Amino acid sequence: MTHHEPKLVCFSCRFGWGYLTDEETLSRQIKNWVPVICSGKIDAIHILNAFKQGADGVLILGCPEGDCHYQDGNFEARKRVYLLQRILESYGIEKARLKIELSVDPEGKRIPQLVKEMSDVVKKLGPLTKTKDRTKTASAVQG
Amino acid sequence: MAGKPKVAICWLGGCGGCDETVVDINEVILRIVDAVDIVLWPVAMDFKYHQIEALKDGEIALSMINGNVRNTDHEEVASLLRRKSQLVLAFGACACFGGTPGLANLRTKEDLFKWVYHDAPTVVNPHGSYPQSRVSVDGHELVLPEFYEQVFALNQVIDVDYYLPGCPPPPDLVVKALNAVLEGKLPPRGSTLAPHKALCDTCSRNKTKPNRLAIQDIKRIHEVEAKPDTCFLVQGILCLGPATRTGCGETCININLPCRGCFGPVEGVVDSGAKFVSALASIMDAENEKDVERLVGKMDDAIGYLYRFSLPTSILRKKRHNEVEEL
Amino acid sequence: MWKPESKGTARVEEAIKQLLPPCQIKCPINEDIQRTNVLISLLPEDPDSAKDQIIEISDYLYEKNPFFNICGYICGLCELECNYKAKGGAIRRRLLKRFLSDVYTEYLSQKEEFNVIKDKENVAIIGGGPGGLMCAYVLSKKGYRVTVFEATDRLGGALWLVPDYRLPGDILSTTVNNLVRIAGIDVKLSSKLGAGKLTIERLRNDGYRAIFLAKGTPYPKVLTFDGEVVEGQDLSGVMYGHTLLYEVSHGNIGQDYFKGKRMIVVGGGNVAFDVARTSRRLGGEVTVLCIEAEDKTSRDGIPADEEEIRGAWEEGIRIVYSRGVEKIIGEHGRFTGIVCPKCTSVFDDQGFNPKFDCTDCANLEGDELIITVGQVPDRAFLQREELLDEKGRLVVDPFTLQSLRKGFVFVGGDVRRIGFMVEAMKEGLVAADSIERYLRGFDMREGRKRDYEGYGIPVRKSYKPEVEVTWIPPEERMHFQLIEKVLTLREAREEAKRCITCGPCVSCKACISIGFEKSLYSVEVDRERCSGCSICVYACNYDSARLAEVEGETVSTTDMFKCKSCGMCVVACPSHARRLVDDNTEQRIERALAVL
Amino acid sequence: MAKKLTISPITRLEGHGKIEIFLDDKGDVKDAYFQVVELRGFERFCIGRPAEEMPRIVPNICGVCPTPHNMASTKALDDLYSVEPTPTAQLIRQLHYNAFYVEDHYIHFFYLAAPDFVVGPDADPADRNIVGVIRKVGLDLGSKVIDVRKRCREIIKLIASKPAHPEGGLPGGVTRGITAEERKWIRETADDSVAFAQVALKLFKNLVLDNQKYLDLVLSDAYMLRTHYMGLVDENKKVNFYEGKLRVVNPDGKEHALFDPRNYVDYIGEWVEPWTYIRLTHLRKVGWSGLIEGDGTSLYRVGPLARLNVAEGMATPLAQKEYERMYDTLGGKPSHHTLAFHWARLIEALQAAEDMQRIANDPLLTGKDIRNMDLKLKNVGIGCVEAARGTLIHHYETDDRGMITKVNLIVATQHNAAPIGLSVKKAAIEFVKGHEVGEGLLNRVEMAFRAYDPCLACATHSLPGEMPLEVNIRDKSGKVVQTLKRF
Repeated sequence: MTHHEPKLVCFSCRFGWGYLTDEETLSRQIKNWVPVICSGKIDAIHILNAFKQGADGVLILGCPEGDCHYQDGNFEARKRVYLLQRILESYGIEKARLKIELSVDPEGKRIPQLVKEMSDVVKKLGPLTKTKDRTKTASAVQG
Repeated sequence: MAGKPKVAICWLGGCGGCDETVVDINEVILRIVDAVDIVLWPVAMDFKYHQIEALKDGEIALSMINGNVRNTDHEEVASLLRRKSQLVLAFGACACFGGTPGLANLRTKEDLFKWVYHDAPTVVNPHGSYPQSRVSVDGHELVLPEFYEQVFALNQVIDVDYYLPGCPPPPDLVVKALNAVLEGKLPPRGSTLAPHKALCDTCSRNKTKPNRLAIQDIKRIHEVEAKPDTCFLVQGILCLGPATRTGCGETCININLPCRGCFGPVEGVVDSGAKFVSALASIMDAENEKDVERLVGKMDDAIGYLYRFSLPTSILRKKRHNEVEEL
Repeated sequence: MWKPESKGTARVEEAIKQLLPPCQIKCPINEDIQRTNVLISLLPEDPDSAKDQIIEISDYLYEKNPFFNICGYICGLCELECNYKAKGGAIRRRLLKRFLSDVYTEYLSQKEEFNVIKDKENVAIIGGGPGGLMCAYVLSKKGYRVTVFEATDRLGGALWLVPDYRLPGDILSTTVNNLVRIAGIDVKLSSKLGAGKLTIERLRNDGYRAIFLAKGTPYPKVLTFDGEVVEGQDLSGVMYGHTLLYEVSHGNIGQDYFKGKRMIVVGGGNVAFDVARTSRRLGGEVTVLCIEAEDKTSRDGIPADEEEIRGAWEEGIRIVYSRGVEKIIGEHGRFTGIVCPKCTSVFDDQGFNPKFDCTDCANLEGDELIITVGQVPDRAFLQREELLDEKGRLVVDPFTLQSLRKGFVFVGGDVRRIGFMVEAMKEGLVAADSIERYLRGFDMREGRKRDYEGYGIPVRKSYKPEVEVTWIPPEERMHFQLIEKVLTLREAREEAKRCITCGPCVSCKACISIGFEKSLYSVEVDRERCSGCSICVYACNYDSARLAEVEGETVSTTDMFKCKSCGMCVVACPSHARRLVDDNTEQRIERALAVL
Repeated sequence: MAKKLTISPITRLEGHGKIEIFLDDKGDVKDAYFQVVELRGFERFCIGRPAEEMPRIVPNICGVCPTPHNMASTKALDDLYSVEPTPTAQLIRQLHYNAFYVEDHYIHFFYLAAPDFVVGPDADPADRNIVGVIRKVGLDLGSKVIDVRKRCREIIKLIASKPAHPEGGLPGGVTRGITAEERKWIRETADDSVAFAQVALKLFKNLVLDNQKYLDLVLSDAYMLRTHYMGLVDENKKVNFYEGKLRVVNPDGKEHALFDPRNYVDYIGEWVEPWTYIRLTHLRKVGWSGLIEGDGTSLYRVGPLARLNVAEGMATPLAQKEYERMYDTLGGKPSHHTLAFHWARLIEALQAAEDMQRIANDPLLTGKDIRNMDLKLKNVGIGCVEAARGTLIHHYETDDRGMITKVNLIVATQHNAAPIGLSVKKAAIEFVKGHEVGEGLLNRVEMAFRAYDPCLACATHSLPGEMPLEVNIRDKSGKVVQTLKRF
């Protein structure tokens, strides 16, 4: 796992991140980037699916506290993340693999940086294998 | 197929509670017994196993299988019944979602064995013995079935036609299901033979929800004297009602305990736990980081609440193995 | 008529008629405040790239309101109804427009003329103030050949009475001059209707098929007490406020004109304070005397704006509340002081009807008395043109502004009822609409009535304080330069971001115009799945998601009037009972995850 | 040639529990192994759960006897939070518990044991089931069985939600009170249960005791096993299902130990064998003796007969009379006659019914004070009850937030696992001679097995209990040369 490049999924709030830069340009710089109208629109299902699909980390970029165009979508997102971190840990997925940042960057220049920073962290944690729907293992263990 | 329709009732990794329920439909069962030919029902009557094998494929009209799949025996029986049956009904929470024992997916097999046969305070094990799938004692070959690394729901090892959730499924739904089969009035394959909506729909306490449901604090059931007629969530007590299929008859609510989700996800939802996270987050009255941390901190064992009966069918299925076991 | 499970758009159009954010309802011309607030909040940090977008936003505003930049200096009506008001101060919309104005006013001179073929009738507009120009602007854009007859030597009307330290003359002239250029409006200056041969009849004969009369109020109101004109208003040292302002704006009054003089300004309106603060800047020791009470919130409270009063106070102007003027005292034909009895009440159920307690009288000595208790229209002219009734009141349909005496004449603006600039503009709009209906032979009333319903405040916990408005300190502002600092780009963005966009999406659509969203998705509730658990009700911050009894069962519903299509309820719903019609976010996420 | 008999549940390829009997070359029984072949690891995956949720989780250990698990767990919470349940709560719990005892004991007796005695061990297999029993005893009695069971389960439902998965129970109390209305039908159920218990005992007397052939069978050496016994007794050393001290008597009936269940670790050891998933309990102070009976054995038995053997008597008058009659008939205490488990079971059902009656008439039953909220977490909680099949111990340890860090469970069938193997072996020795495997073998062997009402679900914390058996006779290669079925 020394050479693996972590796969990150990045969701970002349109009102806070990269709205001044053309989406095409940015998505060329950011792998698996999904801008959404509000970070509060990201369902726990989406995040868990990302991990199921083999993502090594999920980064959510919401707009700054009190700036949400829909009043509190970014807070909703944060609450979900904190709850999910607990659950992920029980699944053996370190909480560092799910991160939310509430800030603003109209040009979106920082997004690639943040993704990079997070992948460095995740890299140390090693890769997460895709969840297979059927995984049998060997017979009774030897003491 | 001539004669009465053949029906098999069988347990795999179950506790027998599901079979007890079938027994609980007392008088009805007698009528059913008249209408069908029960070819297999371990808990209540004798039968010959090889008779099942002798049957033609698809000769059994309906197999009601309860319990989850944890070892080779389970899987072989499940596969055999699948082969011999036209319809397979996943009966009860374990068969449908893995059930409470599915929580074992948070542990490795090694970890299980180590405690049970080595660390437990009462264990006396000077030779450090562990059960073996094959062992020879005084030259006699003794065999144990193969124990899987994780718990599976029935539909993860064989195709399942219908689902009847619950721990155990309530008698009235069992009767409904059986009648539906006998009268051939079945919904499309893959359906769950229970209401579509969430528990709140039938819960008498739903009316007591205020206009805006806000959770300021999360309470554990032993910490408070729950009001017998007020929505648990309103009282800050986690209740999975909003994310859990109704049909159970609110048996737990009726004894003043919150729902823990034995009926599994509502129609159209795959991972009710995840869905409940989103829902819960929305009603948690916490905007600043501190409050969020405080509330989440109060949610000890989130996964145990949200996936009490459904871990093996959750999106992530089981604990990741590429991390060190704490032994 | 409205069904909660609406598929959205179709019915949403109806909603436009009905719902606006409170600020836009307060604004007489219903400016698109919310939308442009959002756009301003998204301006780039870099000033140069911001500039183009500022002009874009301004062009959009200009379409509807060619005076928006002026509003940025002197109009803050909308702020009075902001939902944020109680929560840390209204959104300073005026300052935001003022911010745009700094860039846009400069740009105005390069702004291209609208190209419209002027193939419709001739219309005469009497009066080049905001009301007249607004009407001219609208009609001209519609292809009417419009001529504005202005009595004075410049356009702008009463706006010129606003002192430069609030509204610089060059801003005003740039605005009005470019307005007529851009909209292609003919202007005849120094053409006073009623003076000489220029009569309504004459205009009629010259081929003007309709006339909008917006002559404003050229004359000051004389001071009265108990219904009687107070004597001594002819003494030397007594003048009328609006005369002073007029002269000052024409630069006819020197710097230290009132140096060392004890000035008494009578009146409690904004104009009175303009006068007082102008006099102060001309060197006078100023006392403002008004019959109204200090407490603005009371029925008899002083009408002048908070900011005016504060400004005056800072500048060392003394204010005497709740006193009227019973007598004006003079010696040898020169004013020396006034006798002011206590005013016990200003209004009663009949309206303005001040009561005084003459046993409690104060004598106020002074060198100059400036009476600023209001202005009046040119009654003689209206009389001559037979636009008044026997009681001397204008006979105008208040709804269409059509004269009941002469059908082709429409009357509006201050001449009809004194009000704020934007109220005159509103009358200009109404007149324009009426004139078109009149000339096209349409029904004069049909479909004009609009009942607006304001929006409640969304559920929200965190609020930010309003932006600091900075004035030049009093000791440094005793001149006629602007005293209010303009917002910086950063301040403007922050202030605009404060806007909680409480209004309906359909009257805004900012997110669509900038490509954040494809359309306003409607929310569908699947009754087969909804258990009525009411979690969506909490998730919704707009009181849109609600529980309702539908066919005997409790299910959640969505009020598309109020829905913002944010999808918060969709995510929160534990039963997948809600979805956003046509929203492709789900698919976009799935696609992204699929390639992992 | 040596043969291997596999007695395994007919319902499985291998099954949840099997009995392996090995013959020597002479064809006599050499060894017998009772294997339990599954495991679910509740003890592990309950770690991390909030302690107060345990009573709602552990019933999944066994749906055949979920109530004892729910109750032991709830009592472990009382201990964990060092709290005394309110008097009303105590009554409600015991009502719940006795109702379970009545219905469970009858299920076992009529559905599983009765076929052997009522219909007869050598009767046509096709008749030897509940249907046959009903035919013999009459439909009235038959439907009465179903009726009593049903009504007792109604009581369980009222107090603890689903009978197959009770959820009630909190530290210091119960979740729900009883109303005056409910008391009415509870009382009726109790009265009818007492009446029925006496009918059942009469039936047993008529059909078994008055039948010399059966009585001989009961008293025969094949069904005799000399072991220690363990069970709960109250302060008067009377039988108690719900609480008390654990008493152990040796094969001679002398007291080996009397201890607070909280100290079970000092007295009970669990031996691990590689050929079974079940841990074999034995008396620690004696030390693992291996699979032997009589003096020097470390094995003990639990369950109905064991409880009566360790007690000085029954807690209720009617049951006490029956108790005395039984020991007179069996020739004194302790009784080592395995088949007497059935008799003891019926006597216990009577005590349970009588106790229900007492509770149903106790004014405090409908009290409002159902919870003691004075909780003081002390990190360790041990709860012990007598499950229908024998002593059940739940041992939890928690962190300071009351989250489970350790779980140890000792269940009835575990205690009996080794003795079951021995009993089976003895029966087999009796009936397998010189390669001759008589037709009667399987049922004889199985009767020994069934007397314990072994619940393997509990035993492995995994699987349900009563199961039909089958004997496969295989040659060395493992090929089945003869199959004997259980009926």
